[in-house]
Amino acid sequence: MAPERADASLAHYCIRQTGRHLLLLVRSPGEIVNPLLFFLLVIILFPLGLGPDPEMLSALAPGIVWVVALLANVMLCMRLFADDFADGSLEQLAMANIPLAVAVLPQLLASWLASGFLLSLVSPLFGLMLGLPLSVAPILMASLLMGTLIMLLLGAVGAALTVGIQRGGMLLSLLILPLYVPVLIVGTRSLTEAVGGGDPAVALALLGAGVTGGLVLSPVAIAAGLRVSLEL
Amino acid sequence: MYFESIGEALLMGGHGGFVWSAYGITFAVLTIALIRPLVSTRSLNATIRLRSARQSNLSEGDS
Amino acid sequence: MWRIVHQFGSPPWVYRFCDRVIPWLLPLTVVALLVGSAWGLLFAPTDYKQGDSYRIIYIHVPASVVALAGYYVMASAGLVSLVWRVKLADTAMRAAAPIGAAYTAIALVTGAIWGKPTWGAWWVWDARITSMLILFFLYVGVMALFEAYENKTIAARACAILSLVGTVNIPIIYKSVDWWYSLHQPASIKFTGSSAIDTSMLYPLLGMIVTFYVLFALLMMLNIKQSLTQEYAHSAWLHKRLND
Amino acid sequence: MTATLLEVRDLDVYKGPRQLLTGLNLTVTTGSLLQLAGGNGVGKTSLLRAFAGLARIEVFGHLSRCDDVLYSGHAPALKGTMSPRQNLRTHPAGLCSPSDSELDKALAALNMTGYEDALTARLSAGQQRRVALARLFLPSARLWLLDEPFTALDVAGVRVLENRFREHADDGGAVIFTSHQKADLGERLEVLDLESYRGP
Repeated sequence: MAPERADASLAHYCIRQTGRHLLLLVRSPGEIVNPLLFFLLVIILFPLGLGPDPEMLSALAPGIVWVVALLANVMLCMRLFADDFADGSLEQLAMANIPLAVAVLPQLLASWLASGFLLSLVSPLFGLMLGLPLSVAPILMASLLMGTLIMLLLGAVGAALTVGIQRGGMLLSLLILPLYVPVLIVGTRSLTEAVGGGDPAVALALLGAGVTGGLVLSPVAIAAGLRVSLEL
Repeated sequence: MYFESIGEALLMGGHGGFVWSAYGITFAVLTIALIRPLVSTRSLNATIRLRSARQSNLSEGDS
Repeated sequence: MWRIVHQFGSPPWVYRFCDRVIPWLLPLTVVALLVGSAWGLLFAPTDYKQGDSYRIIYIHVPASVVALAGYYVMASAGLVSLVWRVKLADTAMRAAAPIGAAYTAIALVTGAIWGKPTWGAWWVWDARITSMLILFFLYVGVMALFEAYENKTIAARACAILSLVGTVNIPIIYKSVDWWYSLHQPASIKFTGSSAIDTSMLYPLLGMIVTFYVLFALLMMLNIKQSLTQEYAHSAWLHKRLND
Repeated sequence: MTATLLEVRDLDVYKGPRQLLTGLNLTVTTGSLLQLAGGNGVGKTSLLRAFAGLARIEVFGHLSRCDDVLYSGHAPALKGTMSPRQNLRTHPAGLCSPSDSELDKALAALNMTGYEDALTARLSAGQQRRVALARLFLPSARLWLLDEPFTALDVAGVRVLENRFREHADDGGAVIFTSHQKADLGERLEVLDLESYRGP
């Protein structure tokens, strides 16, 4: 029936699906801009709430940046599979003749590029507002780059399990916030070490381990979660 | 017993309030966890017996 | 080519097992609980440093230990239901979740009450207590997810997946909280460290830990029997069993 | 050469506590056209999703099928912000991407020429339905599992689709579809009435 085609390989499929999701995100910019806007707005709240004193702010800055990045990620995960579930694309993804755990990776990569990646690029600017010196910027960007990817992978598991439930947003945050605790602790630690002149290598290494572990393990859980949601 | 009198056991050198309240709460929670399924099972059994009793007289009635 | 295996597992056998075990295990556990508490409360000697408030460990430590073990019991039931599609494993998982949550709540409350006389604050950001708090939210997450689905068969599958994900993350959470705790808090406050504790204090503690494990099993059996009665209310074997 | 594409032995399908279907036995070979009939709520869609592998938790018994399957559900799986061409080229279930000529031929068969690059959101429901069905006119899988393929199609569309079904069956494929009205596919069509397998 369908003749074996040169571009029938897995790699072409993943590249095509990543392109598809990036195109969809570009075509509906709200999906990209929302987490970034949220990140900026909430960061501004802290000086207003805690007072403008630079010393105090820069002492709290690592924690603030990371908590806000975490919350932005939770918001992102609430909409992660919602549209595809509603219009039937998720069903078709499960019908592709390849393991669902692999088929779901392109969408995660595209979502991360459009959110976590951009967020970590922009974060030094927000850090300045909180008194984080520019010298810390590379560590800030590196830790957020990895941290947002881990949080997306973990959050996607919760998203997969709650996509079939109406008003699953609150439930999603209840499911994934406990899983975010280690990422928050290690991420904030890398920043505090960097600000304090210590050595952030250990924390960054742990984040790296989190990324590799997450990339290997969570797609399996995400695929299982999606199959459960597709049963509804 | 380690304490000379019940009064002293209750007092526990000033910490009695904390210790006994902790035990009280724990036993309260465990009792609830123990009683709830028992009561629910008993009531379910009652409805089942009632329904099977009604079915048997129904079958006697029209046989 | 892939295929689905037939479902197996026999509720009547489990129901009969619970029916035989509960009548003698329940009184035995209650007595053990009372004896253990009395032993710890009234007969064990006072701690020279903390005074009598330390007696709370006889319920705080067992509750914490079994609360953590309970999550793994729930997750393994979930694994069995996920891999071998045994409907009873779903029931066991659903039975374990609320008990584990209750144990975690007890551990948190008794920990807070113990903190007050010992460190003067109701809430101490100690590594153990913080991890226990996160464990509590993991339990609540599983129970909330189960309630969110109308179709309970599918809900059980979702909860099995969530509890397995939780199982993988618990060691990571505990280690990261310890790491966080070691940075911000000098290790002076050792809540439940493995400090060498005198045998006269140790035996009641071990006795209570065993009793809490047995109680966990008993509560699970009660919950399993309850949900089997609910689920198989219309089945012939239950009618026969209840009437003779 | 007729190969078995789908085999089912004493299949039970549940919906929560309720048993929808019980004791279903079925073998679908190449070249067969099978319609799943039965009233609303008898479990047509659930059974089709079980065949597709989308419903597994509440399905018990023996079910084995070939891996080369195309499933089309109620939802058209089309993205409004993309054109029909982009939708079909990057379809999530399509392991290989159709070439432009195949795409134009498929859309032409459903007389959608001229709409290849319009925004799908601006097309009418009927047109979107045709774009979703265009997958059947591209080189595709051997076993088709189609849920209500004839809905929202005009008379001409139905006839085009029926011809395609016959063509696909002659090419060594098979079609299993659910439908309310009787499909005009002649005597080759087998109709499986699910009422006779209804659970207790």
